[in-house]
Amino acid sequence: MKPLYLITTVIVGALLIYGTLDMPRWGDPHSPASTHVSPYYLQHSLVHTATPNVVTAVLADYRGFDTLGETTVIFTAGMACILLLRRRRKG
Amino acid sequence: MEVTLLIEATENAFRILEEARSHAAGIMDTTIELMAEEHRIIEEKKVRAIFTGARRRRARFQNFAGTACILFVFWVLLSGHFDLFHLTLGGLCAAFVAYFFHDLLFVNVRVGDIRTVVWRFIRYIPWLLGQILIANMHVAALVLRPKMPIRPRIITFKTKLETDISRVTLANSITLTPGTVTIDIREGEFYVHALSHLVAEELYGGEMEDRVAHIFMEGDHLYVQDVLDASRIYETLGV
Amino acid sequence: MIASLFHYYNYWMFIGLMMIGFYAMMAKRNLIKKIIGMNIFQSAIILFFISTSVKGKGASVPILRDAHETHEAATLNIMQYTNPLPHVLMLTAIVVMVATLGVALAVAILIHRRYGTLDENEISLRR
Amino acid sequence: MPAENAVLIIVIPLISAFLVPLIGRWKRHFSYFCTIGALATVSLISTSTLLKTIKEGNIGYHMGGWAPPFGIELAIDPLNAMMLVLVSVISLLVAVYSYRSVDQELSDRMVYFYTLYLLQVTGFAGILITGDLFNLYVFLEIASLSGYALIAVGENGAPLACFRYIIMGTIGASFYLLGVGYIYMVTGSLNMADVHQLLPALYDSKVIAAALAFILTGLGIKMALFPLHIWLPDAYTKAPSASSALIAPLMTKISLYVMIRVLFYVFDISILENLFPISRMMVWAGFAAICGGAIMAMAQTDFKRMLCYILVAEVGYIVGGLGLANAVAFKGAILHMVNDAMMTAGLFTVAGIIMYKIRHRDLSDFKGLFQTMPLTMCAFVACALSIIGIPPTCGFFSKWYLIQGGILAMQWPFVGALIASSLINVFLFFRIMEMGYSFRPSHKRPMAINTTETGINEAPMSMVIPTLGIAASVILMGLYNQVIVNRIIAFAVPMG
Amino acid sequence: MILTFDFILILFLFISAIASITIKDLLSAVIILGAYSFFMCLLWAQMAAVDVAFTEASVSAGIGTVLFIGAVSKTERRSKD
Amino acid sequence: MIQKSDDVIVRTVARSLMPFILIYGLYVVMHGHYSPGGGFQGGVILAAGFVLLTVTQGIERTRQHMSQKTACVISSVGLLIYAGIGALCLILGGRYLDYGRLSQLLQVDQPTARSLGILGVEIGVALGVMAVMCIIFFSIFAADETE
Repeated sequence: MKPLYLITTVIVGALLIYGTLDMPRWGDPHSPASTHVSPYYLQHSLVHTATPNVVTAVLADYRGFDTLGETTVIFTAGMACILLLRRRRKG
Repeated sequence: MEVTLLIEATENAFRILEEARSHAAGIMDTTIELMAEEHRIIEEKKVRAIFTGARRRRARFQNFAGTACILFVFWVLLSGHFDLFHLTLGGLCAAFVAYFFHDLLFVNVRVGDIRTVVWRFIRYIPWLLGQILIANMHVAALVLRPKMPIRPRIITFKTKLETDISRVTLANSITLTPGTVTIDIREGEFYVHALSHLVAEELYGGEMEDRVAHIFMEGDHLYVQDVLDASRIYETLGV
Repeated sequence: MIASLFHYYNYWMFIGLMMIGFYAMMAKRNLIKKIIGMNIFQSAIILFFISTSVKGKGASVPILRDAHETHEAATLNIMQYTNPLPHVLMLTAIVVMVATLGVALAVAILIHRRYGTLDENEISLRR
Repeated sequence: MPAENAVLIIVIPLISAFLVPLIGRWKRHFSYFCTIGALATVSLISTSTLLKTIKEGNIGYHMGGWAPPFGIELAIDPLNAMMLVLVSVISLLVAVYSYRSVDQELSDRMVYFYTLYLLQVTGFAGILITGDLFNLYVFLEIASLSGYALIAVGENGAPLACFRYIIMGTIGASFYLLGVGYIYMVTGSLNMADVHQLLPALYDSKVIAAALAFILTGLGIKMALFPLHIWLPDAYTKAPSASSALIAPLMTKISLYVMIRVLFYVFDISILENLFPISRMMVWAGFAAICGGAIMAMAQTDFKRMLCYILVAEVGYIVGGLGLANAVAFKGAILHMVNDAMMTAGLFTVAGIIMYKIRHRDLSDFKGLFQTMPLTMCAFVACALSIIGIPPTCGFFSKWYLIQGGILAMQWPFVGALIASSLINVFLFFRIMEMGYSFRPSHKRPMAINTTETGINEAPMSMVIPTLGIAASVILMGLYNQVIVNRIIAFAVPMG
Repeated sequence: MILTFDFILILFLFISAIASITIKDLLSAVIILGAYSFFMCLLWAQMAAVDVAFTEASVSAGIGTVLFIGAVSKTERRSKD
Repeated sequence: MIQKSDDVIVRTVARSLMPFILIYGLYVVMHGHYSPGGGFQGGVILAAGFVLLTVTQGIERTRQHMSQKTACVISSVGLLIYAGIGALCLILGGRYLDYGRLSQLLQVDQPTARSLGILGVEIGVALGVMAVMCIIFFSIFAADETE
C-alpha cells in the first residue's frame, strides 16, 4: 500500500506546484490579494471602529460572522468531547 | 486466738484501705483524664475559632485585598494605557480574579499577621540582593582563577522550616544565589548542588534559613534575626 | 528558472511540509501519528495563507501606529502594513484546527478503550 | 422584517443550541422540546423565505451592515431556499422521530446529543445560505465536527469508522480551503458574487485550474464520490439511527449543493467546456459511482449498509447529471438531489425503526414484517418504489429528466448505467418486500414476545408518524414535480 | 526579510516535521510537534503576522501539545511506525 | 485522575503564579484593540492557567474553581453573550452583528460603539474558549474515571 500513498502524495504535490507557477511572486505588494479588498480595511478600520489593531477590527466587526462561526466550532468540539468521553455513573 | 483474730482484722482493715486508695486513685485518674480532655477540646475549639470565625473572614478579606492590589499593579505595568476606561477595566479584572482566586497567592489558613510578613519580606530582599552580589564575586573569583578550583558536589541538609511557602522561599533564594542550585526537597531534606566547598559552608551556617524562618514567623526556634531585633530594642532601652 | 525558484521558494516550502503531513495522514498506521500528520498538514496550509499576506520590504504588523491617524494618512500608508485579511482567516483556521484535534483525540481514546491498541493492523485483527 | 428571515434561519438554531445545555441541566427532557420548537420555527421561516424568493427574487443580507466584498453576505436564491426548506423539514421530522431511539441508545447523554443535533442543522443552514467562500468553510467544519461526534457515539465499531471519516473529512475540508486560498491569491476577494465577476479574465491561469481541482476533490470526499467514498458505508452504518437518519441524506446532498454553487455561481457554466474536459470527467465519475455503488449494494446483507451503497450510487446520478451540461439533465440533477434526500431519509428512518424494535437489521429480519409493522412497511414501500423509479413517486421524474439529458448529450454509457442500476434496485427492494410478505415471522426474534392477537406490533407513534410524513412527501413531490421544476428549479438552471 | 533566518527556520521546520512523524516514541513525537508549532509561530512573527503567531503559540504549541500529551498518557506510548 | 505534583517548589510557585496568568489572559482579551491579542488568545491563556492548576494541584483542588459542569455552563454563557450582542443589534433595528446600532443604547458615537461592541464580543469569545478548552482538557485527562 505504501507506494500507492507515496504516488498520491507526489501527484498532489505536483498539482500544487503547478498551481503556484502562475501566481504573483512572493511578497509582491501589487498582487491582487493585497490590492483588491484589504486596503479598504487598512484605510477605514480606524474611522469605522476606533480600533488601531486592524486584525481585531476585521475579525470581530467586518467578518464578525466568521468569528461567531469559529467560536461555534470550538463549542461544538467541547460538546463533542463531553458526548464521546463521558461515562455512565456507577451505581 | 485473739491474736489471729486481731491479725485478720488488721489484714481486713488494710485490704479495705488498699481498695479505698486504689478506688480513689482511679477516680483521680479519670478526673485528670477528663480535665485533660476538656482542656484539649477547649484548645481545639480555640484553634478552630482561629480558622473559621471572624479571624478567617478577616484573613480572607486581607487575602482578597492584597491579591487585588498586587494584580492591579501588574495590570498597570502590562497595560500602558492610563485613561479612566482602561484603569476601570483593570480594577474590575483584578477584583474579579482576586475574588475567585484569593486563596492561591496567599494561604487562607495562617497564624501570623500578613502585614508583618510582607514588611519582613520586603526587608529581606535587599539582604538577598547583597548576598547574591557577594556570591557572584565569589564565583567569578573561582572561575577566573587559572586553576579553576571548583569541586561540584551535592549537599543535603535537614531543614527546620515547616510550611511549604517558607521552604520554597528558601529553595528559590538558594537557587538565585550563584553557585548553588536547589535540586529537590524531599520530606524536609534539601538537596543542593554547590559549586565548591566554600559555598556549601555558608549554607551549613544557616543564616539564610534563619532569616526565611523569621519572615514567616515560624515558632519553636530562636533565630539569629530575632536575637538581633531584640538586642536593638534592649540597646535603645539602655538595659 | 533560478529567478522563479527564488520567487516561489516559500510556496514550495509549504507544499513540502504539507506533503509530509499528507503522507503521514494516509500511510501511518498509528492513529496518534495520523493526528500528528493532520496537524502538520493544516498548519502548512495556514503557512500558505500567511505567505499571501506578505508585502515585500518595509511592510510591518497591521496595527496602526498612530491611533489618531486620519483617513488620508492611512491611505498613503497602506504599503507600510501587511495585508490583514489572511491573518483574520487564519486565526479562524487555527481554532478550527485545534477543535478538530480535540475531537480526533477523543475518538482515538474511545478506540483505545474498545480495542486496547492504537495500531490499525492490530485493530483489524482484534475486531 | 422579511430580510431578517435570512439571518434568523441560522441564528435560531444557533442560539437554541447554546440554550439547550443550560435548559437540559434543569430538566433533561426539555432539551428535546426546545429542539423541536427551534426546528419548527426554522421550518416556518424557511418556507416563507422560499415563497418570498419565488415571488420577489433573490435576497442579499449584508451581515453587520458591511457591503459585500468587505463584509460577509448571505445570499438566498430559489435553489438554496428550496434546499433550506428541505433541510429544515427533514431535520424537524427526524428530530421528532429521534426521541425514542436516543432515549434507548444514549439516554444519559441526551442533552449533548440534541445540542450537537442543533449545531449540525446550523452548519447545514449556514453552508446553504452563505455567500462567502471562507464562511462556507467555517460552516462546513461546524457540520463536519458535529457529524463526527454524532456518528462516533454509535455502536461498537463506530469510533473506528468515525476516525477514518475524520481523517478523510479533514483532508477534504483542507483541500477546499487550499482551493479557496488559490482563488484568493489571484482575485483578492472571497465573496462569491465578486469572485464570479473577477474570474472570467483568469480562466487560462494555472492557479485557477489547480484551485478548481482541489475544491472539487475536497467536495468529492465530503459527498462520497465513488473512489473517495470508502469512509461512508462504515460510518453511516455504525452511527446511531437518529444521527444516520439526519446526516446520511443531508450531508452528501449539501456537499453536492456546494459543488453546484462553486461550479455555476463562483465559476461559470462555460468552465465546464473551456478549462479542461471537466464535464466529461464528471460524467465518467458518475458512471463509476453508479456501477460501483449498485454492485456493492448487491453484495450486502445488512440493510443499512446496503442503503449506504445505494447512497453512493445516487451521488453518482447527480454528479453525472451535472456533468451532462444541458438544461434537462441539470433540472433532473437538482430535482434528484431533493428527491433523494427525502427518500433516503425515509429509508434510514425505517432502518432506525427496525433497529429499535428488533435490534437487528439483516435483510433476513424483514421476514413477516408486513404483518407486524404495516405502517412502517407502508412507508418503506413508498420510499423503495421511489428509489427504484416507479411513476407516481418522485424518483421516477428525476430519473426521467436525467435519462432525457443523457440521451441529448449522447452519453450512452451513463444512460445505460442509470437503467441498469434501476434494475438492480428493483432486484434489491423486491427481494426485501417479498421476504416481508411471504415468510412467517421467525421465532428466534426477541420482539415477537408481546404481539397482540392481530399480530400487529408497531413501533411508537412518535417514530412512525414522521416516517409516514416523509413517505407521504415522497409521493406528493412526485405528484407536484411539475410545480417544483417550473417554479423553483427553472430559476436555478444557469443555461436557461 | 532576513533571508538566512528564514532559511534556518524552514530547515528546522522540515527537520521537526519529519522527526515527529518518524520517531517511534509517541511522547517524543508529540513534543517535537510542539517544537514544530513553535518554529511555525516564529516564522509567522517574522512575516509580520503577530496575531496569528500569538494564537499559534498559545493554541497549537500550548494547549494542543497538552491535549496530545493527555491522549498519549491515556492510551499508549509505543508506536510501531 | 491527576494527582497533585509531589514537588513542593513546583506546587507552590505554580499556585502563586496562577492569578498572574489569569490577569495576563484578561489583559490580552481587553487590549485586543491596541496590541496583538483578543478573545481566542486570551481565552486560551486563561485555560492554560487552569491546566497549570490541574497538573500541579491535582484535579480535586481544581474542581473547587472549575469543574466540568461549571465549564459547560460558562461556555454556553460566553457564546450566548456573542450571539446575544448580535441579536441585540437586530432588535435595535440594524443588521445582525451591526454594533453601530449600540450607539443609541450606550449614548456614544458610532465608532466608539463599534469598539465597545468588539470588546463585548471578545469577552464572550474568551469565556467560551476558556470553558471549552477546560472541557476538552478535563474530558481527555479524566477519561478513565467515572464522574
